[in-house]
Amino acid sequence: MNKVYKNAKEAIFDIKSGMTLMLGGFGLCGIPENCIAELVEKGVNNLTCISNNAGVDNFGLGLLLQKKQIKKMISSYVGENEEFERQMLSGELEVDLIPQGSLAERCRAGGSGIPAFFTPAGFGTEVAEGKEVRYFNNKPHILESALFADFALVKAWKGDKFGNLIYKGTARNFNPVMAMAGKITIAEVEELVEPGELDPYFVHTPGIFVQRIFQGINYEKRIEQRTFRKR
Amino acid sequence: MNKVYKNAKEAIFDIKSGMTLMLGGFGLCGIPENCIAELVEKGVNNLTCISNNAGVDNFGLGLLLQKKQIKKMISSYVGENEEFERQMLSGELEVDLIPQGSLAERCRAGGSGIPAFFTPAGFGTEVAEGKEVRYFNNKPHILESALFADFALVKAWKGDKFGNLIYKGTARNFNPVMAMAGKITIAEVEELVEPGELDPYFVHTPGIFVQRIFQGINYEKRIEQRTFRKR
Amino acid sequence: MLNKNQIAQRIAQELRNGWYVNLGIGIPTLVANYVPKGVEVEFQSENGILGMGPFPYEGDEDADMINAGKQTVTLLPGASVFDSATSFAMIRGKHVQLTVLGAMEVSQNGDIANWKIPGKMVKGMGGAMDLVASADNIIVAMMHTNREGESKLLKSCSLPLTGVACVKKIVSNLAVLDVTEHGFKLIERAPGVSVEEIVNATEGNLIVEGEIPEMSF
Amino acid sequence: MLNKNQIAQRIAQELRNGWYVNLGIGIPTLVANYVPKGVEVEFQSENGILGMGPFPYEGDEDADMINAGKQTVTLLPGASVFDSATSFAMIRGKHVQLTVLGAMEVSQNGDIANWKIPGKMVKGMGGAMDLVASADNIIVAMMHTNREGESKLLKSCSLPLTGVACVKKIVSNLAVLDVTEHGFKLIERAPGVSVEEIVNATEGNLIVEGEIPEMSF
Repeated sequence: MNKVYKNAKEAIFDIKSGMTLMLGGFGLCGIPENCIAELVEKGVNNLTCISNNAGVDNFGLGLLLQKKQIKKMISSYVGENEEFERQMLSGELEVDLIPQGSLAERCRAGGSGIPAFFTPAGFGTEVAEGKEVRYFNNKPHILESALFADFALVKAWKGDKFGNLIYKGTARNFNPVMAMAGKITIAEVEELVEPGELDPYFVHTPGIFVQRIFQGINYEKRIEQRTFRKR
Repeated sequence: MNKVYKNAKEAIFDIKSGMTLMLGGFGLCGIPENCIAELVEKGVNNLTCISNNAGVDNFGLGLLLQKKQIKKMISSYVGENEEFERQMLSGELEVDLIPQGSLAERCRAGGSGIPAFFTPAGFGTEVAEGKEVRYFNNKPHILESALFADFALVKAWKGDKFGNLIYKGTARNFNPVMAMAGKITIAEVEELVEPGELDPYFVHTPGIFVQRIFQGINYEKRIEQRTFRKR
Repeated sequence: MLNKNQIAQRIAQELRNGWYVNLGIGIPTLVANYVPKGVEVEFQSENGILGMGPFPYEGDEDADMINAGKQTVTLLPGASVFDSATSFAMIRGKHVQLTVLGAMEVSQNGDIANWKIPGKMVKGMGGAMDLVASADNIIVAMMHTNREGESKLLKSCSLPLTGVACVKKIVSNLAVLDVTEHGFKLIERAPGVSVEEIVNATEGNLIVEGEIPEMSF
Repeated sequence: MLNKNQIAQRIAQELRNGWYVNLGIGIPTLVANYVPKGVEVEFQSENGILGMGPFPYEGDEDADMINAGKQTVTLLPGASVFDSATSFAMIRGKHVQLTVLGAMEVSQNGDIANWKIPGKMVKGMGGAMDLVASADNIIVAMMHTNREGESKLLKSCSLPLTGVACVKKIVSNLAVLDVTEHGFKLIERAPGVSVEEIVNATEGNLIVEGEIPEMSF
């Protein structure tokens, strides 16, 4: 059950151009920094990236956008990124925008063997175009399908050699549901521990959802909006 | 946000005959003992009970069955209970048997605003009768609908006054998904603590799903199959 | 005429004890500063917080603790943190009693548009579509008119919709309005704003019945 | 002829390194006792355990730590505990590589019946329907015939089904059989059991090709 890889380079060795990736994180919080850096280094392109956001111009997924490695983004919110907006409006980048709750649930569904479900989100909007509408309890719902990825890249706080993960604060966000939906899920963690060190009653992502794990380095953990009170 | 009630009697004061209840637990593990005892005491009947199991003859939901307070059971596995089998085979008790995974997911769906979803479980069996069948990826799936309850009765290890809950070991089971699906969810806990005592990163059931909470008493926590090794 | 803080303050008067409340980015975020005395509410942030507190003290900012606007925040005692699917289970499952969000346009039947200007601006809907499709109680915080002075309270929205027939109440810089079967119903005027000004700033059908009180704080 | 423990032991030979395995109640539970040396697997119990260990030492039994058979169990280092929806997300989502369960009947196309005898016995399907509908790799542990000596490996099942065309392999007290397009294919004989005995005990179509080896432990 030892799933440990040495570093990002070794863990993502078989990610190829044209593949579909899920990347955890909300804004720049809880993103797989090491894997993203290695994808830039590796130069794979034509990627389809499923991620709630697209990073900022010079960090997170913005780094892959700069190098034009992304063919298509599937996201819910892509503000805060001028290069993204430029590529999208010029037609260089395909973009599929999805309500945030539907995005999360579609990832969970992909990992849970649920091919489709009904949700009220997006009825009567562009999002519903071409989708089946059905009324439940007199309220319209649309049918949304499961999402899958060749690789899911997630970032956790601590993880053990079996792939069990815990997340810190709101860095959890999309990471647990994406971990479920990857054909191969790669977890990068701030601290790699021995099996038995994580409390089994309080594991966030059970190891069964994780195929590879490595201890990341040099986390920048950039803050997008530093807001504070004076003491 | 103080949701604390004094005891089971006060917490279930408005449960009435004919209502639909969800009850957490798997076998006798993690069942709301105090609430069940009080339902017996109160004598409400014609209940529809959604619970993975039906207890044993003289404990758990078996106590309500003895008193014929249950009109209908919605469960996945009802062995280990002779009175149940007698009432069912004689037609006194309506029984809706549901695959365990579909039962859990239907509760979660009820609490999550998802009115229906597709699952492969039960295709080609009695369970699929009258249900829509659709193929995804060449595999048949059936459409299952969300479950709801007037009251969900759950049992947790610790809880705070805001309704945040954590569970011990496998006593978690159906409790978190049923907590989500109750119009009113009543949590009984072994230990009631102050807000701030539970680690916010490791709460199992966020308080938003719980409307009432009380500290239970005299937990028997009966073991159904005591299995052990010699030292 | 209300400024942004006053809009937030007026909305805060709608809070009720025991409610779970989701505040959108912008003016809605400010509502948290005006919770009336004696009213206890918990704020939900859709990136995964229940019991969100104020900004941290300077130097205590934690990159791993942000709200849906990506701002560094804190947790209050009794808070909990969870994943995005659980967060939207709360929202979609109607466990959140009030949603406050901004809008670019609202129509007289309660349609809302706030995520896209075709060919010009596409930020995405974020969690807004889930919020407006599910919440029973939606208050929109917005300016009554755009920079050119054109009404943003319309007969029908011109921009791509975020949700249909969902907005229940609007608090603008000029007025409080309910969205009713027959259109916008004027409830209160902002201090110093006349009914006529509100009529002129509202393109959609506006119902004015009897004396319209000035709002008080 | 194999006893229950030997059936479990033969099934254990099918385990592969790194697999997550769900063991049903009865004979399947015994498989955990025979994991071959050098093979690391983790056992999933559908009530919410990954990394299930052996029974506790006498006196250490914990009512809050049971398996799907309601037996008191322990956790191994690296285990995790979760709710029922997450447990079946693992199962339905094909994260479990092998499911071993019992059966009252199996048909030659891989249908399985194990949850109900109409008018007589209704225990319910528990997690079996989810398991058989989702698992790519299902081994059935069963007796080849019932107490009356009638075959339980049939042309088609007479009892209400648990799942259709899902069983891949059967290990009975008499033989190991694969379920193929053309019916049951005999792979191995139990020690001391002749091909003829197996033929006689099998009502469904049985394919016997070449020499059938005796199983070894």
